Amino acid sequence: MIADLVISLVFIGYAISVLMGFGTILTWVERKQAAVMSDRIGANRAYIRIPGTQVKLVWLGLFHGMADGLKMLLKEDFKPRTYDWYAYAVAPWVVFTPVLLVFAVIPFGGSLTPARLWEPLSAFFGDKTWPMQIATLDAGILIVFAFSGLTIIGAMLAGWSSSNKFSLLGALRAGSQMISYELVLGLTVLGLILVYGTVNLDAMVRQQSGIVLGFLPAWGIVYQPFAATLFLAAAIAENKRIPFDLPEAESELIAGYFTEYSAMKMGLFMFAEFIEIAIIGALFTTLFLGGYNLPYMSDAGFAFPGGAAVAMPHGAVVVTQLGTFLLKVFLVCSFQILIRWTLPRFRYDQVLMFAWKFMFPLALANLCVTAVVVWAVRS
Amino acid sequence: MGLLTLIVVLPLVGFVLNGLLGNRLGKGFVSAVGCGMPAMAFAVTIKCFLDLKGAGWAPIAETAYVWTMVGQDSFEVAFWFDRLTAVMALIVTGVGTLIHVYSTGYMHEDKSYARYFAYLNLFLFFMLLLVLGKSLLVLFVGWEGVGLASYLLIGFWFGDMEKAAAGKKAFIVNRIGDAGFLLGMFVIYSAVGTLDMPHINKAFTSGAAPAVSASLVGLLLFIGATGKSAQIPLYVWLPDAMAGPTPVSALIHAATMVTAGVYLVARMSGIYLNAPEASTVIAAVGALTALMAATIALAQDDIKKVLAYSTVSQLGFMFVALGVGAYGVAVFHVYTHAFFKACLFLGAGSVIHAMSGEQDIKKMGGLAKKIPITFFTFALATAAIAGIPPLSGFFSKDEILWYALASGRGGSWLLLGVMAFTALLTAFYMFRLLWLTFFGKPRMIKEVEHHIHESPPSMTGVLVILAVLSAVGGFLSIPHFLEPLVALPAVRPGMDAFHYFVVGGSIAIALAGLVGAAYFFGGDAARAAKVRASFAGAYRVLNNKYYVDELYDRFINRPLLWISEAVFLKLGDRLLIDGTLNGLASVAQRTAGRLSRVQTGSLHKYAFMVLVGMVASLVWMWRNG
Amino acid sequence: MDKVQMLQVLAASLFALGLTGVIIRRNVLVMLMCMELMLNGVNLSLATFAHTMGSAVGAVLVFLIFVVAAAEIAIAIPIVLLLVRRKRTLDIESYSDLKG
Amino acid sequence: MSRKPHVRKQYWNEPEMGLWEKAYLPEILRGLWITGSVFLRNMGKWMTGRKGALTTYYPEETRWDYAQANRGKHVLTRRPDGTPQCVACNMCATVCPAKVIEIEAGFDPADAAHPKYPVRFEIDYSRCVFCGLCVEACPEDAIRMAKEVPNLPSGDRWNMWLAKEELLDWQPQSDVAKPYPPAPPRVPDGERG
Amino acid sequence: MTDFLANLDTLLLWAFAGCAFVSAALMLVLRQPMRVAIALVSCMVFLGGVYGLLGLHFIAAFQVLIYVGAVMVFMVYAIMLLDPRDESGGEKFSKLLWPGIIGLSLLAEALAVGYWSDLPGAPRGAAGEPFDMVRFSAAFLSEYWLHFELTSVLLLAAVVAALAVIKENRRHDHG
Repeated sequence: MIADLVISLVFIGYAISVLMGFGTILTWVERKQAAVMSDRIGANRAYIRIPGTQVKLVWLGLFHGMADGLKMLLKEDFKPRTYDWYAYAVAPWVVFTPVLLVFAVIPFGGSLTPARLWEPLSAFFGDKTWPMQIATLDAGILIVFAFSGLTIIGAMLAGWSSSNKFSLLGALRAGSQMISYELVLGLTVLGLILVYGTVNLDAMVRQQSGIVLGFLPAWGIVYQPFAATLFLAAAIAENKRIPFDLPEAESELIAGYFTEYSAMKMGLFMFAEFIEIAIIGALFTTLFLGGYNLPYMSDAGFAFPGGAAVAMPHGAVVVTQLGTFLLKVFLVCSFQILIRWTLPRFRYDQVLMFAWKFMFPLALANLCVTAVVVWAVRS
Repeated sequence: MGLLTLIVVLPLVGFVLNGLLGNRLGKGFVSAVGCGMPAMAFAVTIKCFLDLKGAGWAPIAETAYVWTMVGQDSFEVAFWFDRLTAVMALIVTGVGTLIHVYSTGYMHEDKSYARYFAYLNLFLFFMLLLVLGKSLLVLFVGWEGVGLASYLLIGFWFGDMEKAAAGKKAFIVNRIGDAGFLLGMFVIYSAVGTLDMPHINKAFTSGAAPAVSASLVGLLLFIGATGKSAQIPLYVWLPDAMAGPTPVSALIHAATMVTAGVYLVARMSGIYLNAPEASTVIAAVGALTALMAATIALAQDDIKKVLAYSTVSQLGFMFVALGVGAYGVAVFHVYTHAFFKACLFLGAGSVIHAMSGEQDIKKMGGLAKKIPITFFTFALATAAIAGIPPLSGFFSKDEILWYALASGRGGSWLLLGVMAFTALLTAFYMFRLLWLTFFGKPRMIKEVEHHIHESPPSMTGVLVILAVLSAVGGFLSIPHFLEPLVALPAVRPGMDAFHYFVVGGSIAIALAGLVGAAYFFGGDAARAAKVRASFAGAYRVLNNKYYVDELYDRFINRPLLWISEAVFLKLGDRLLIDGTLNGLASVAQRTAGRLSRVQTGSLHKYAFMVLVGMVASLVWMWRNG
Repeated sequence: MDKVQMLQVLAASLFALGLTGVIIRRNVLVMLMCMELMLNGVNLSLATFAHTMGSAVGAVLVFLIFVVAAAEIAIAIPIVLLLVRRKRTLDIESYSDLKG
Repeated sequence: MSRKPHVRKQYWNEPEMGLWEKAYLPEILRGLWITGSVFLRNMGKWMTGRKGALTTYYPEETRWDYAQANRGKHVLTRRPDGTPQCVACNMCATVCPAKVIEIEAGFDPADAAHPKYPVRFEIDYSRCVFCGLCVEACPEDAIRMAKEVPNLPSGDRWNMWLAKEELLDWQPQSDVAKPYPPAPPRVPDGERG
Repeated sequence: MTDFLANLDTLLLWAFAGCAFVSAALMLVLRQPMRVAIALVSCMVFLGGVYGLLGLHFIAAFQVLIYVGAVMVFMVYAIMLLDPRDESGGEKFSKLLWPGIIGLSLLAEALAVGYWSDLPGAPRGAAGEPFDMVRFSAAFLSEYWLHFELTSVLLLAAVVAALAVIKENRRHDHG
């Protein structure tokens, strides 16, 4: 019982630190990657001076994220004279919290047996094995959608309560855009659910550990390349990033629904966006890129198609899986940033048209084709 | 997915692709899909046929999926492939493919090209469902589906009110037959408890089902067949159905769909073998239809109308064969008829194409030299339908005549006489058509004459193939091929001697028709005009199709209208129902006037009433429950 | 009072609160939301029974109620929008046109 | 309330999208390929220790392609005895359009030829526009502009004030245009450092 | 400690239930419609928590997904569009405030009487085994498909009705 609690706390701590770390680092990565893509140098000036010396740790400007956070914390918190301070105050949290909660159902590693990590631990943990996932729910993917539905409310509350026309416009845009794309998101994932036959994310990842056609890893993207594309696009639209950043389009709406926010409240919106990049990365990894699985790797170690095998101790396996997951997530995040700095913004009517007249039918068609194929294969 | 399912699904895929994407992707795509899918279906059918042969002719059954379960009975979408199905499926896919190819030439200028091919593929899908279905239910779905496709295609040029009306007519007349079919299905289901056709046949032949229902079922199903296969009294839709594009007439209204009734009766032969009364009715209706349609065809001037009545007449032949228990022979005639009638229709289409849309044979003539390929194929097919040996029509018609006389299940001299006379008429009006169209002096307008040209190879090629098939098709003895499945009836004692008499007679009849037509319509057809003048009254009756449409109008439509107007509307509806209701309503109104004070218009009060009611009922429940 | 009983009581009180809300509030939108609350109460009751009995019936009903609620709101909100367009107010007392 | 139907204006160069463009994905992939390949190329350079950017680390690194005529820093010339040539006449300060020069004049009775001299001569580089008018205005050829870059970024704007001491680093040897004062006596090549 | 952990579920359940009740009660007294909406959202989310603790995870997910993600978003949208802050002058409660409250108390009493007389408690004896997504889906699609279909007809009707209402709207715009 207590062991469960400890493990849970460890996992929660890991998840929060991973998310926060991603949130902080991505703010820097975004700028740095944009710079490298456009032949610039990018953020490179923030440093930490070791107290008492003149040694400045620059580390390629890695501390910019921290500097940003600090800046936002210390800024003055301007509040508009609004008619609903409560909604105004609650909105950033409604946006921020669900984003964190989504990570609860994402498996970030295989299974963990503390006793096999280090012998003395067995005194406390026994021989029990835990899946590396905060909440092993049979409704996994549904939870993700449920929570992402919550953020819509937050955005709309924020825009409405700011008593600002731009904010209101941003909120209206956010509402309709996110609902439209959530539908597409759900439909694309349905195809995947058909393929895997489960909604449990951990089970999905486990099914992706094998090999198809002799050499390809049995990842979701192999089965559903089309759905993967649609999913990524819809997820980026959910996150309101370029090319779908109409709710906060700077050139039209200043900052959209959070125009009237300042200091850390505004920081929460930004932070939520960056964490959601990581969440999308994690989801995409889990659903389409085999999660924590490396090709040819199992709990025992590597087993290559040729017959060669490398045994690995439990600790190494755990670390490899954690590392694999983080690396994949990071790569997907980096890809999202690449998209953000490549594509121009849609027009607002185009965004909704795109959702309803292009992606929705495609997702539907994908679902139908998948259903037929799955039916044909299974029967 | 098994092969049988594949056969059915392929045209459906074509329908979906053409229907959804056809307009965007251009004619090349439409043609490729529209012709490719039936061709693939044909190939798969051949594969199935070979499998069937390899399996020693044991029927192949395949369940695509379970549609629904009601109690213990499951209704499956299941397919069944035996000899009969094989013949029908090969005809449907083979002739269907050819006609698709022909259509690419014929419909090339039409702006609804994709829609046309989508409908055609849809028709093929339903037809295959009909032919391959294992249970009556699947067959019925196909049955209704081909009706729908036929409706869509007859009314294909729905901008023209007359053509749209023809589509509606076909649809509605078919519904009457379908009502009989449905009733038959209900009776079967209640008697046998299943709709699987092999089961039903077994049940009836083994006598497990009550014998009294066999004739009833047979008649009810036959009503359905009269609708679809254009027999008296429901044949009136078929001539009007010529409003559709000509390839459609060839495919649906000559080669495949109209033979569905024949197929149904042949498929349910287990019932009819035990229903002599129903069989007699079938034979009688078939003979009457054949005779009547043939006489009408004598006096028609529209090239497609002549062919349409000829189709009705030939269907009558098939039903005579069914009525005398020679099911295999009926299917044989279906098979040969599919070739030569498709060829005739397509030839007619080619003629119409050449004549820039003109269909009146009085305005044709002398086309033989201008469109030689069409002429040769048309002439060959005409000879085939007239029954000139050794063309295919000769064999099947001869068999029908033979069994009309000799079958132990209702053959008689009277039947033979009627059928022989009809055959003579057939030969006569077909050669009349040939003569008026292709020989003699050109009677068309100058501009039209100037434009006459041979059709593109996609059309003539198909014509040639079909002509060859209708020439040699008769050498394949379908009745003996089907013998293990549906046995031929025993020959009446003492009739064997007449076999050669019948053969010789039928040859003589065919030649007589040829000679007669040549005599009357040769040159400028002056002799025919003389005959027509002396029989003007009869000619008018025939030309107006015995006034059947008018009779229907007078004796069915008007009384119905009168009854619904006078009895149901005025007496029943206005006086009885409305009167009662009005009385009640005025009472209610007065009461409501008082009660309406409760209606405050305030939602709150309504909700409060709900609350009070809920509390009251809860309290009552706790106290008394 | 064990947890099942507690949840049933909660369900009942949610329903009652919703009904009361419909009676005593004037704003159309608030009344609509109170109706949603009533539906939620029913849902909770059904879900509790489903949990207690271990049968899927309750859960199925809950699902159907979800769908019905979504349908209801999809019609109700446009109607409210239309009403407000006509009379420029959300006060339900202004809409007593059906007074008999 | 009648609404006019919205008619979108048609332009003469209305872009026409083919099927390929309408399919979105291929074109998007093409764009991603372009940016991605730039990213990877630059990243590869960074990884292998080369520089993967066109921009410079500004204060630490200056561009190599400044124009020959670039004059980015003021210098005060000196007399042979080392004192500034400036006579604190304030002409440069007067003509300066950005008003960046501040001179505080001093009086030196010991030097009869140049009794006025600058006690303080400061230039605020945070505002200087490098127009060169001060050089034009100077009657004494006391201020010149050198081929340098004003490499003065700093966290504190006061660091951008340069005082007389920093401006007096004129090296006559390097000034080919006006070797003034006269070149010192030639020293053999070997002894020059 | 172990004791506490064993009861953690129950404690959380009570806490969520209490919060849901408080949110629901707040709905009656808050003036601003948007705050009522927030209260309702929080009530629904807490109910979702309750479902989760009961082991009905997917119902919890759908509670949040459909109620909050769809119904309440729509509601918030409507509140945003209708801009109800202008009617701050209106009375908050209807004329039936006191009858309503009395009715509520009556209802509560009736329910309480009924509850304490014969309401079944926790499962006694044959406790139902918890059913998972798979079992639920199977039951849903095999036994209750008719209901499902009927509901989808209802949904279709709703869509049509909503469209009709909007059309009405348009017509008035033009006229």
